Amino acid sequence: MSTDPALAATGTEFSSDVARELQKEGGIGPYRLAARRLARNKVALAFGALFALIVVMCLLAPVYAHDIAHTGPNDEHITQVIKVAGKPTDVLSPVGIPIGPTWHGRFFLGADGSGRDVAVRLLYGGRNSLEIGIEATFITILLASILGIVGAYFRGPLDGLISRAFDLIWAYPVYLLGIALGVTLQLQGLDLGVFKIKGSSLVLTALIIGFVFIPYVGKPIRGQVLVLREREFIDAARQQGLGSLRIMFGEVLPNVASTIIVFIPLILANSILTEAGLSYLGAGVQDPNPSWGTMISDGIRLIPAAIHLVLVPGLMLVLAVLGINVFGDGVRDALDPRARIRIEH
Amino acid sequence: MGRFVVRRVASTIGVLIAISIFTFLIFQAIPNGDPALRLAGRTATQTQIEAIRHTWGFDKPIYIQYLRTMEKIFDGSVVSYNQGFNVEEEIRRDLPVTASLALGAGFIWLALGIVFGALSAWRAGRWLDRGLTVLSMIGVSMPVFFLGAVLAYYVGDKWGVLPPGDYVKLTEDPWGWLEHLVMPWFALSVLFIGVYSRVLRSTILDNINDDYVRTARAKGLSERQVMIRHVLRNSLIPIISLWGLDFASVIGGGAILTESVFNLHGVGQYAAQSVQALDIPSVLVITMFGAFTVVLLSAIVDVVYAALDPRIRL
Amino acid sequence: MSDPERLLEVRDLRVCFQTEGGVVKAVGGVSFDVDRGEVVAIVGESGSGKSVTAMTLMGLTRSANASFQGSARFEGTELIAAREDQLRRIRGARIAMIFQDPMSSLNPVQRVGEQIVEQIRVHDHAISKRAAGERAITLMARVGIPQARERARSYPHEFSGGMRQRAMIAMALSCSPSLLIADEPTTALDVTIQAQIISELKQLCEETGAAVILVSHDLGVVADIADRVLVMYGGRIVEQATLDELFYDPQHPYTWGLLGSIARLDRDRTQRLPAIAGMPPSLVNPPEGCHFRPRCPHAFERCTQVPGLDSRLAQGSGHLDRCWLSPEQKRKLRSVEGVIGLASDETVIA
Amino acid sequence: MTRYLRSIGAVLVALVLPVVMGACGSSSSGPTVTVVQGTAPDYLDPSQGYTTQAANSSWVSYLGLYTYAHASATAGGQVIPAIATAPPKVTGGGKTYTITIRKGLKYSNGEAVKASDFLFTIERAIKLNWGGAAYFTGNIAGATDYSKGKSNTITGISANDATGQIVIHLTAPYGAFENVLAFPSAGLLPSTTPMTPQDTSPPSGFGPYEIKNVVPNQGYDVSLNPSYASQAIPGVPAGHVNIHVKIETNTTTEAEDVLNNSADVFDWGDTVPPSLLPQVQSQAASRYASEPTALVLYFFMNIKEKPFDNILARKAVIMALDRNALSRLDSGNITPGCYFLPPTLVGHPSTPCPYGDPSKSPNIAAAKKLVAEAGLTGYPVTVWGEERQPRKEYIDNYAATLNEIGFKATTKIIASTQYFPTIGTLKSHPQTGFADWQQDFPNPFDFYLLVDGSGISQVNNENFGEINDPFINSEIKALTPVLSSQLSSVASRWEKLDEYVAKKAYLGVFGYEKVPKFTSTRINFSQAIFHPVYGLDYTSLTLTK
Repeated sequence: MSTDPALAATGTEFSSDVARELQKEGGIGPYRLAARRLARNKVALAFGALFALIVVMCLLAPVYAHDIAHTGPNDEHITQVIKVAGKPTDVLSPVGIPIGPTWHGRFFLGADGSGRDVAVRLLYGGRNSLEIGIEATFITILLASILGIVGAYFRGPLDGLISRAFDLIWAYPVYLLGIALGVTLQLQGLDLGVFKIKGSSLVLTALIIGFVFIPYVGKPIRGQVLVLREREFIDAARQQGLGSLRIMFGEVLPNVASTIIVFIPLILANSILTEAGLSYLGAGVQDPNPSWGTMISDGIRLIPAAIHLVLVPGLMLVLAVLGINVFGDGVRDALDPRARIRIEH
Repeated sequence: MGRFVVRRVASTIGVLIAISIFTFLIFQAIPNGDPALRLAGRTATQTQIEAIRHTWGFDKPIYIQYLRTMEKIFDGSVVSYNQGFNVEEEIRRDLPVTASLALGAGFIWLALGIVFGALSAWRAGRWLDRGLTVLSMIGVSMPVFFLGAVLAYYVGDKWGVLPPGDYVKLTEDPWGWLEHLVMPWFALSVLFIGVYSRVLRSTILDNINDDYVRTARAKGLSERQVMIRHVLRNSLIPIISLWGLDFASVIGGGAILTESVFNLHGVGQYAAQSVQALDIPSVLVITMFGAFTVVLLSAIVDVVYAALDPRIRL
Repeated sequence: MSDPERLLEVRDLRVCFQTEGGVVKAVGGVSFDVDRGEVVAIVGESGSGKSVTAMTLMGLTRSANASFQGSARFEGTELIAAREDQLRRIRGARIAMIFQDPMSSLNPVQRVGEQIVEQIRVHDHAISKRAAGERAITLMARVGIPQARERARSYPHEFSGGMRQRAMIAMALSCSPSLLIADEPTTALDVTIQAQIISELKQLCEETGAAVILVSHDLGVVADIADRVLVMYGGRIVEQATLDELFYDPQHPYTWGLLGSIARLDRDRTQRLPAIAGMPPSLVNPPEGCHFRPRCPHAFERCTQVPGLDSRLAQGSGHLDRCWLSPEQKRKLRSVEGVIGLASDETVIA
Repeated sequence: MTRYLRSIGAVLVALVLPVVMGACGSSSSGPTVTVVQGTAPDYLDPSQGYTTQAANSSWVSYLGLYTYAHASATAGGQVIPAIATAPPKVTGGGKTYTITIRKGLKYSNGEAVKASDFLFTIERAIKLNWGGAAYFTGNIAGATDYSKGKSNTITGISANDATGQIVIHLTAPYGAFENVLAFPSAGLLPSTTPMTPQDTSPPSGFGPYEIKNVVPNQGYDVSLNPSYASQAIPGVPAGHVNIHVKIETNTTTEAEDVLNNSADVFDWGDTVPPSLLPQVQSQAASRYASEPTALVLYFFMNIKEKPFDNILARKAVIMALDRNALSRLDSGNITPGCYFLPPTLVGHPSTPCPYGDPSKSPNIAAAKKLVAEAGLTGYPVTVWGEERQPRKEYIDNYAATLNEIGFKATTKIIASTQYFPTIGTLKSHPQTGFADWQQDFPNPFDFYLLVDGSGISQVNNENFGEINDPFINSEIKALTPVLSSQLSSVASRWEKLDEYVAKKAYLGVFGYEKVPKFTSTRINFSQAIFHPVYGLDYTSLTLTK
């Protein structure tokens, strides 16, 4: 690539090259530059704010439950009768059809098939979905980075083993592996020696999702490190007598950091979607804990009488994931204008 | 080419063996997971359970059980725990459904992905691009079973435009086949259209700045010719290979959610049902079949890739 | 304009790019002429605006964030303001271009022969595919590609660097253009191949009568072929002269620096080659006055005013420069250790 | 390796070829009606099938020595002779059954029905591990040895083809043995039937129908057996229509199909989705009914484990159960109740429930007081449940109730297939959880197996509460030998026993399942019989026009 800034002809590319030039001149770090670029991307910021808003709303779930809806996420009001527009109405009709949105404090978004307040469950469900998404992302990113870097750095049999393991996981369809692990592990929980995870724990679902996505991040990181390790500065570090650990995490890691950062929102969005999918297939969050996925799948049963049970959590899920995706796209544009990094669904 | 084939066959066999062992082991971890108990039913006596254990070979060590199951898979005689059906026949029967879903959806998502991606890149930064970007972002943010359920409700039940699910055989009722599949095709495609249009857009924007594109302009080619003959053609190469892998994963049972929500008796739904029923033989065969299609199609993709991009050596 | 020998007249050409870092004034008022059959070299370092100038003539810098001023008349057609379709008829047919990196400048997934055929057929709709193919093979043979018939079916990556550049030349000459713009045609090549390519290029242009604008950062390359040289710095022409004038009587301190940094056979190899100290100027916020001022060891107060591109030599020849120093001062100052060069604080090892 | 490659190749080739499955035509005359089933039968081979979906077809396709009367309600629980000429002659203190078969009957494949086919049929059901085989091996002398492979035949059965006489020796008197003989799995099969599962092409049998054209997980035909009409058994009508069973796992689609007449019969094993119920009740009132069944729903409480070793805790639970809420979770398909024996069965007590009217709101306050009294407030309880709608909803509700009355309940939900094997493993020590029982045959004895102290076993346990009460045990022992046909004579004793169980608060019974009888307008609804054991009777289906 030419270093002559004016050589590149068209818009986007041109600007990024100039930025690189500027950065050389002015000594602005790549991350500050990216932050500056991101700050100019109003659409990405708006969607990021949308996501933040959803997060805040979900965090405020206990307040809403306690002060406005006066019920918990798992409290059932099956045989209760409440007043809607002055008329007493069953929360759950004798044949089990839940009340629709009342647009008032109690049952603002209606009740679900077990007479629980949908609005309250929506917020608590969001907490669970987000928690799983964040934990899964953490697991994926952590393990994928370590495996990718260590494998590519040392090469040899260790790398072979890691690559084969990646291939193995990668050859499964995501949901098939997810439900296989989900169904079997939920029956027994997971005993990792030091700590035990109960079958009904959210962490277990997060762990499964995190595990499934490892190769999708690990492979690109490994590829990048394979190139990096041949570069001069790594040689130099080696000749200085730096230890492998120091080189891997002091020299290599910072150079793949932008790739890792780009993957974070992608994996977060995909984890949340996968959680929903697994819950739909009965291998995700366990009842009675709500999550957006379980709420949708419970709601599907009551279509067509109560489409709101599907629409409410579904739209919330789409909005949250959309927020992450658009914001993440902005982050990627800012860090990696050539958009070389992508993930399979 | 010869070496490529040998290498690929070897690695395929390796992956299949590994995947079968891994799948088998996943299900061994179930507590009280003795399949004999499930098979025997609630009122079975100890004698009966013993008998079942013996006939199915559950009294043998795990590796023998594994080897016996694999042997049965190879000679095509493996039957499911649940109803004793021949698993391979089941897959063979489910495959036309999955293939119908994959072919139609694959065509739609490839075509629309290319059109949207190309338009988006062509108008990069303009309103059309922004609109398409938002659309594709919504597409990749949409859980397919949510979209499917909502579509089935509105388009299927409420407005009655299309049937809300099920599969009709192409050989029996071609029109019904099409009618029943339109919604699943669309629902399954949405995510991929989003992904493909984004990938194509960025590939095009990347290639647009390549030197050979400048050369093409300098030759006096019109903008359209430059875009189609050089930029688009070169940018499609990675899309085609992506398509091969995604298509393979759908064929191999990856469209679990779509098949479930539209009640299509395909490989994916069979997979989901088998896993939930803890039916090890079926799950083993399906995962191996899925992995095999993925590995096979990725090999084909590599060959096609090499044909499209002469720089790649097999 | 009325001169039939005059092929190209560039007048006060300015090119700006809107970027997120600010407005980049890539070319800041450039004027020059090219006569038929003449070889004009544009020399300068990265960011001097030489490539932008060359590509702007072809309309290759046009984009949403670029703006242009001034004019460039080529064979009676205004290029800068031309509509895209007008320009397209000129590109490749009347003005052809050769780029720096022959590897990336050829479409990697198209056969070399096809790429030449494409060029021929886009300007000659009547020619059959087969005939165009034959012509491509002839052209390839003519630029010195052996076994041209077979090689036409090869892909660019199967060619060596020199062969690729030959293929580029064959492509460029395929429609017998009257102007060939060669943008750093040999930079990416081996030194031994460089000379070959340059001499072949020269020979081919003489045969076809095409004029050449040779863009290079390397005065050594230019020396073999150019009739006239334009030295650019910071988006402006700082000196314009014939090849001999420039080499034997350079007027601008920047030119001295360029000359000083050429590795010359008549110099001791072990001797240190002086490079010009400092960074090229920012094109967003260029220094006031003479752009070279911050790097010029001879700068004085007057340099904060922009010197015009004038003839400052007694003879009143076409030898123009942008430096306030008097010719006498220049003559004195440019001699460093007995050869032409720019006095400097830093030196690098060759 | 080569073999592997070849077989994969073969699979692929076969996969690529278009697969055209057998079309569902029927050779027999008569109109065809479509039955939609939400769940495929477990097996269509009668020697294996055990689910209601399987029995629905097989009890009219494989007649045994005895069968049930084709009538609704309690009348349908009556065992009548089918291939046997008369009720069995029971001698030897209830241990010897002598039966003679009708002469000249022919299977659908033309073979003659022989007395020795009975022996073959029972052997085959044991060999193929029929889910209820314990009814044979547990009762017939020599059947256990046969199943263990110690003997080549069942020594307790002797059959004389010439006279048509069959003598069965039991290991102990067993009053419900006639019911056992009426199982579809005891439906006679020709001795030429292979000793291997025949699920995709079920064997020939004797009966009004025959099962054909099986496409696994998609459907099968239950066609009129053309040879039956001429040799019809009294009380077993020949049937009027051919049946095509279509598997439709989406119950909404299933119900819609029947509602808009694109299918004719809704599977009684499924529930009409609540979202469609209002529509069904308004648009199809004349062809929809909720029929009571002998399926009891309860929460077991382990009396060997704290806190339910304390009767106060159990009483509190029974008082606190919100049966109306539980019913609404099942679209209103539960008849609230507190007794273990369902109302359709002989032995269901008529006295009021000991701990409050089950159809009224629960007395939470009193229950809470009881728990506090027992000093169990805050005691942790794990509630086991199965991952299936609405059963997991029951569990959520139940756990909430437990919490309300002072326990600290958490749920443990297990995949449906694994649920009963898990809680049936004694060492899992389930404290409490969901359980149900659907009768195998209409005899209270069939229910009391589940609370029989001698029935507690390490695996496959059904007495989840580990109830081992001497009074219950002795009553069961005393009532076991009473023949089904004399059941009414001991009705009051069963009632007493059932009241006792309720009073001791051993089982948290919350009600009995109601099932849908739902047909299209094509079907003559009022004449269609809803059989108490096998559901909608195919032989009673007729078209309105």
